[in-house]
Amino acid sequence: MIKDLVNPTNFNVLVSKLGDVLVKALDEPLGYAINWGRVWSLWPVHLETACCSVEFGAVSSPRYDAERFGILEAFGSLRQCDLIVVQGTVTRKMAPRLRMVYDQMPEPKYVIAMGACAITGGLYLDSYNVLPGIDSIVPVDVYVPGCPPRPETLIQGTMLLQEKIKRSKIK
Amino acid sequence: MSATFNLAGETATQFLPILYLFGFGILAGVPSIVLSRLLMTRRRYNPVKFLPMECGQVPSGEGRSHFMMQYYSYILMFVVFDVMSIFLYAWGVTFFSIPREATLPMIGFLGVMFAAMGYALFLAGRKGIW
Amino acid sequence: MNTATGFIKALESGTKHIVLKRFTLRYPEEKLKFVGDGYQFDPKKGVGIAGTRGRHILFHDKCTGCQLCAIACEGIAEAITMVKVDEQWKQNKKSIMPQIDYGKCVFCGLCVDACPFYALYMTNDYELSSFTKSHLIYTPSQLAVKPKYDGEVEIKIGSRGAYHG
Amino acid sequence: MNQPTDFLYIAVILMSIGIYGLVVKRNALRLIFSIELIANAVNLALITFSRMLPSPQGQVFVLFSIAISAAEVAVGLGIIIIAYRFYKDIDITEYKNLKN
Amino acid sequence: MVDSVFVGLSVITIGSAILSLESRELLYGGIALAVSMLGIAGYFIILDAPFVAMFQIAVYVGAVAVLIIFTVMLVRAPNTVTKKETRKRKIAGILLGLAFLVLAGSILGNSAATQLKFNDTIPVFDVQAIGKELMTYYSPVLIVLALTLAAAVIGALTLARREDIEERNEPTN
Amino acid sequence: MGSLTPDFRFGNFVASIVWLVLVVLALFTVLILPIIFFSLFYVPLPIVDGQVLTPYLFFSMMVDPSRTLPIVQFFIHTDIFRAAIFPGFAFAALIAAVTIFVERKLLAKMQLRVGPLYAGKVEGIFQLLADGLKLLTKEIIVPSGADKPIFWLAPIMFVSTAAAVVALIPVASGWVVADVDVGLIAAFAILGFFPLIALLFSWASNSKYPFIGGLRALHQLIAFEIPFFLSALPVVILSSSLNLSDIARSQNIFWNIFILPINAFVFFISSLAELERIPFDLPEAESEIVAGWLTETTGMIYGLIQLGSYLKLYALAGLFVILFLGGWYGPQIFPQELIPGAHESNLPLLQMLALDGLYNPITVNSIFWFLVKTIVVIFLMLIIRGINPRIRIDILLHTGWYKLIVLTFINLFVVLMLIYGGIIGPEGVISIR
Amino acid sequence: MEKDKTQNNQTNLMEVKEEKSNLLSNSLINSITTNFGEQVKLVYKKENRSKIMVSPENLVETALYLRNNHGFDHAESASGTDYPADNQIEINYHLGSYSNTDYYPYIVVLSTRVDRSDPKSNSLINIFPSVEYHERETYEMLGVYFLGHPRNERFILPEDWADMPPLRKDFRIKGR
Amino acid sequence: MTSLEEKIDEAKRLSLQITKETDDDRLMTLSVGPQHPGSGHFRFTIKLDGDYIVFVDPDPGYVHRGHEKMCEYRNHFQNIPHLERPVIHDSCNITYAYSLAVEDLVGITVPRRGQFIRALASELSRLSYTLYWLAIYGIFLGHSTMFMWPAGDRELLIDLLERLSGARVTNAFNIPGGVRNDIPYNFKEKCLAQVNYFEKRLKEYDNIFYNNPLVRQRTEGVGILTKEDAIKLGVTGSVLRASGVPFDVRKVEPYDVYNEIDFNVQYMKTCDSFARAYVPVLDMRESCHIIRQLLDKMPESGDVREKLQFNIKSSPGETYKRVESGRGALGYHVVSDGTPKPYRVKASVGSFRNLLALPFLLTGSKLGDMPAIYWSLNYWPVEADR
Ligand code: SF4
Ligand code: SF4
Ligand code: SF4
Repeated sequence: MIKDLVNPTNFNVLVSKLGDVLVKALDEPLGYAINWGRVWSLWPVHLETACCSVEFGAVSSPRYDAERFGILEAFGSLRQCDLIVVQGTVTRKMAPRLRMVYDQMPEPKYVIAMGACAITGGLYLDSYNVLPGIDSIVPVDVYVPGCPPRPETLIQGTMLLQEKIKRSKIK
Repeated sequence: MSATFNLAGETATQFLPILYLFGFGILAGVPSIVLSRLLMTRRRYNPVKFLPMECGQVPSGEGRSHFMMQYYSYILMFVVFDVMSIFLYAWGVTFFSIPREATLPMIGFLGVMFAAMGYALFLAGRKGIW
Repeated sequence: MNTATGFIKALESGTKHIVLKRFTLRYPEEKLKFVGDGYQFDPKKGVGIAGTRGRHILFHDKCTGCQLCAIACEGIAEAITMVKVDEQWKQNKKSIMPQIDYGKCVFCGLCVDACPFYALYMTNDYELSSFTKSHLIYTPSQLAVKPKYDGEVEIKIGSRGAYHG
Repeated sequence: MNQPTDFLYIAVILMSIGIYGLVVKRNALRLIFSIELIANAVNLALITFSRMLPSPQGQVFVLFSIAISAAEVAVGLGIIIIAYRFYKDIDITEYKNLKN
Repeated sequence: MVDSVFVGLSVITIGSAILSLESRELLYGGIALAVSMLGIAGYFIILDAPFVAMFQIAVYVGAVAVLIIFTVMLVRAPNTVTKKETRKRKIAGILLGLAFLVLAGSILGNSAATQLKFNDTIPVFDVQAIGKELMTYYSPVLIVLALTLAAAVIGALTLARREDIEERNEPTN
Repeated sequence: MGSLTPDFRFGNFVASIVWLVLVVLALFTVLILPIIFFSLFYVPLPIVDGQVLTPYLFFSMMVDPSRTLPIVQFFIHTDIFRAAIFPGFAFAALIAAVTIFVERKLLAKMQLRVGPLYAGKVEGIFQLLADGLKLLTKEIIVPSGADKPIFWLAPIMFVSTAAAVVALIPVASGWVVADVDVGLIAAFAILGFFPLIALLFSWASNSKYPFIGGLRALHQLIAFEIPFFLSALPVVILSSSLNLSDIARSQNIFWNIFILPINAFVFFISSLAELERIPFDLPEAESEIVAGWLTETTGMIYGLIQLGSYLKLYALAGLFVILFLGGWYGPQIFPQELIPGAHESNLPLLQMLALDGLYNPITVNSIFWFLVKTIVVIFLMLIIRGINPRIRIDILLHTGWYKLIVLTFINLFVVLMLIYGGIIGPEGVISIR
Repeated sequence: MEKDKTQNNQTNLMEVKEEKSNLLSNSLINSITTNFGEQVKLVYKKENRSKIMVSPENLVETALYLRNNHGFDHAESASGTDYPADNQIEINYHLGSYSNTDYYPYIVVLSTRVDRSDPKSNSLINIFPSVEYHERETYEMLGVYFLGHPRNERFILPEDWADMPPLRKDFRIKGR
Repeated sequence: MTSLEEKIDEAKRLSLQITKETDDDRLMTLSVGPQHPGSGHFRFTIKLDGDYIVFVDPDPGYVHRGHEKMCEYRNHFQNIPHLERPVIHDSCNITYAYSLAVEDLVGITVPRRGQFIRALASELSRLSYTLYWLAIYGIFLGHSTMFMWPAGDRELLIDLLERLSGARVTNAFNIPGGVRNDIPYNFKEKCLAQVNYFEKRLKEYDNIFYNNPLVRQRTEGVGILTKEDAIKLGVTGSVLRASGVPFDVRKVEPYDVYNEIDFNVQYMKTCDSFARAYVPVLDMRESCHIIRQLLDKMPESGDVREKLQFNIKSSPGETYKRVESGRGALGYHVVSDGTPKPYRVKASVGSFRNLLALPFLLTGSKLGDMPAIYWSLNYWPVEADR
């Protein structure tokens, strides 16, 4: 009897129920604070898909210094990251890996499509190995056009993402 | 408290605060993990997520493989020389309260250990260690 | 001793940089100053005029709907589509003007080179990020708007290193 | 409680656990665990006597004992590893001839 | 208070000692052994031998347990409970252990040791006392110990060598 | 910066906070206070200032500020205060937090950048808070096939063990959580837990990169433990004690670093290696093994391990100060009285401000100097990070085993010779005591 | 004035260079034709470039000769061109020299034509180890099978590529 | 120093021994990439025996976008934007090579001022490429400051390129017939000031990186590629020059104005990772020198671009033109059938040629050497995949 009650699934249900209650109680007062934390601590995955990675590197260079926004580009493992910046072309070979990286990241996670290639395929509209945009693979939060986008544009895109996070619910 | 045996004597009370701090560590750790489990975003079921991370690749082979660095010998050496260095502390504390001649055996101890360490390092420096 | 001097030199060089001026451009508050108003093309001389290649600006009173820009772009990104506009211009009989999809455009400027009537320029505006794809498509009327751009920061080189200001 | 014998009882219990392990287990690593348990039981007894008598010599003995068992573990594990390489197993009944 | 500390330590020590032999996974056995050692170090502390206790922790947890756990990871025998450990053998083992327990326990219970009491009038031996003893009376043992340790480390290293791969002579700096 | 969207008003946020506080207060008075009062019957109450500290007295003291002082005084001399707040956990955690922030800013300065800027309006001082809040609500992923108990327990053990080391560090004469006679050895013994935790955690993750990282951590920590031990030996010889407070006291005239510079150097290098900081951050080498043994850490597990490692950083810097930099000794710069004349004044408020019995100029001075020295050491550790690359595992082992150990041995003999030559030691030319 | 002078010098230099390169290519071509006669065909000869066409059977021989006697020790690239009209695939090796200083600027295009329906060619991997990946890429992109190459397999394209080799002319890309 | 064959033999013997002894038990297969901080857009599988790498299998193609196929459907001008994408931070050199090839097919020469501006742009872009490469090399060795400084100083040159061409990296500036536009007002002074400042910064790199004993330890004597092996493997660029072959296309086969420029080919003879990491820095010094000469000798005025039709037709034939890019010789083999669109374009890129040295150098080295060797090969995965 007790064993039936206290099995892992029940426990998980209990935990999530408790979490729900807690979240409901805290959403108003703490939601702001937690979202604020998420806004200023976006750690991007180190996933380079194509040439836009050059400009992504420039974003964290001293001139543009993404660390001002709490964007640390020092994370090796995708398990600690919140943000994928899809840095350009996603080829057919890369697509499953991109999806895998997205899947393996912990919630909450955000996606920025950087560059014309990531948005629509860009230059490679007729290439045999390039996907026309990444919407079909991962849900995209912000589109940053350009080929490659200027670092300023990417920072602007990140600021848009921050707006979006601020407006979102914490769970 | 027993009259004959002062268990909560000086020694034990000296060490108790270390346990306090250990407890504070747990007090800081457990609630934050529990809280984060409660607050964390509900996971959507996703079979891939719980696979071990392997650079966006579907993992191949076991995670805990039967793997051995070439530097096993250093661990063996550590076990022995760890003992040695703590013996040295027992000597170091008493250095000024024992007669000078009494240092000689320690010099002998050091000499033997140093020779052993030299030979062991020579052995370990060779690459064929498993 | 080489080792020690190496470390000391590195340490000295590292600590020296702590007092140098910081190179960072504080982007949302400061913006770069560019050469001119943007990339333009002089069809008479056949060369461009140096400038930044940002988003396009379309002069409705000059565009003749000749589609040359769309043809140039065809082999690049197919970002330009000719769309019907409501306005009536006498040089533009068909009333078609380019509409640019910035989700595709690669800012190469070849369409500007192709336009024989000075109708298409590129401006200094680059802040184009958006939440949706459809907001990236700029219709001719959107393209006609001259973007406001007020960057005035440049790289300066002083005795304490390079900085922006 | 709080008599020296209490500590000695604990030592005896540990020792009998160690003996049980030595008899039952055929896994070389478990044997090493058992040996360590027995050594520790002895150490505990020694320290109890040292506190009881009182004399620091018991503590000195324990220092030596710990040092020796550390050395023994190093050698023992070295042997286990080499045996594992030959037999792919750490069960000592499999070790028919260590010469090979 | 004291009793509770003593009882707690006893439970931890003996429980993890049993666990170290009986746990299904060898790795947990290793961890349990380390915990058992920590328990013993706890006894040492309440028996006023802090230096020995720290020595115990540093050597057993810091070195021996690490080595053991490392070896466990290395060998990773697929069957930790082997078929050789038959029921018969187990019963025999338990009986033998119990026999020893009863024997030693009864000897202890009937011996003069029960009459002994802890003497808390004398000062606690600190490191100085141990060191003095070590340096003076026991100095020959120290040398012998050094030789033993030296022999052990060299022996262990010689054992761990691979004969089948000849040396790749690469320069280490 | 972008403005807040209309549905997010700061006022709303404040209102909801106020509401929450009201609810909590109500609950407190209705439910929790009675429970506390009932349980007080069974708890022996401490005696403060000659009176039994009943709750009634407690409240009356709260109301009358001049009477709170004795309570505070009483409180700060309890063990629990020391362990929880001042030289203990909260203090160390605060220093760790400040260290993280300073590290980011300092590295940024060295790299001609700005570093965190917008989180928290002024120079990004709340960056760490933001990171913490985010990590708190991040999903924790336990990889399939992971060893769950070890996976959950290891980070907590990491923090606790790091905190336990902090307990041994004295910040002023008598201000230490655990004044252990064998303090130095105890610190070493506790530090010996870290390789085990790293190894177990990496094993528990059931993944390849953590496993290699764990093995590397094990080898590295072990290789540097012996030079670490041995470099502190001459200090022990000179002060004839293992008690850290005694060791610090023995240096009130002469700092050990002037006599034993090589040992201090070896100790510093070894503690860098123990901390797994660049140039010894091999267990977390991103360009080789992703994130090393932290590869599978998510959310708060990662946060805890970071917290632990910065606590450890503080502990080791403090140990360095105690062993080599003369502990808390330094010129007296604090005045005898905080506010001159307040002591004799008749005004109760002024008397209170004098913090009679709380303000001890010598202790405050000690704490100040200890902090200054610790911060200098931490700074050095941070700067080293900025200018060096990571080294290779075999070079690292080689450095640890072949160079540093030999160096410490040589230095040991040098010290012995100096003592026998009558240069240092109790009867030496440069007398320490 | 001075400018003119430099320019004059320049042109002189150029002429000298041209002559030298002409000399070089002449000697190269001569030695090849004397050795192989009709088997090799000179396609073009430009400044510092010349292209020779051999039949697939003679490919290895010629390459060996070029390497041993003229010091062409590496291949800058190996590629192919599809000629569906001739039903042939042309394989080009751009051979350069690092060991012979005279031939530094020189590049010999060694080419051969194989049948398009069953493209097989001898691999030059034993003569120029540097062609390993180039040939593998050519196999993948044009479907030319290199006899003697250890790994005629997928290299750059996705693992699940099931279409025809993409650089064939009849592989149409979408929309064109 | 073992030769190529010996080394390969040794690797084989080693792996054979290992497989013989403990089936696959001993070896651990690690996948480096594509989501790996030490790989870039690339993946290679390595097999580890303890700390030693015994087997390497590169798996490129994560950014294969089919440029060569795409070229066949676009005319020469439309090819420029997509051809420069493989190495956007070295775009001027790529387009330079392609333009040279097209000009050779069409049979035109570029106006003299245009030639100078072209060379200027390509030198600036070479500098910016090398700095980016250096930044990554720094972070691969775990030296975060060495990431930041080159990445920051690179912005100086990017700034110049932006003034010149209007885009930060994808310049599309060198086109068949010349350059897109004339240099802007005040460019020369700015360029001189920034390049001079940049040259001063190079000394700091020596202080913090190249003379740092730890960097030396990690790179010196690591991944030795002897001259013979380098020639056999046909590597190019800085990798080749670090192995003691003074081969630089700008010198041996000067294109456009390079025969008027006075510069030395920098090479080193130590053949190790350090040499491969240091030769680019020497090259950068030379580049600064070249830029100053170019600015000096540039004609004050004149045409910058030969006017060509948009759909320019080239005569049938084929050509192979190469330039020295940041990664070494970069050649374009263009076949034309007389239509405005090329019949076949084949790029022989430095990265793809240097890739061959990767398994060769990594086999038998330590895991810790992997980043030091891998990135010293001056390899840009996007270019190799094309
Ligand atoms: S958008 Fe442009 S720069 Fe970015 S990946 Fe695509 S082609 Fe490269
Ligand atoms: S800039 Fe280039 S891609 Fe954009 S519309 Fe013009 S031609 Fe097309
Ligand atoms: S913008 Fe220029 S090229 Fe395009 S349709 Fe108008 S006139 Fe023609």
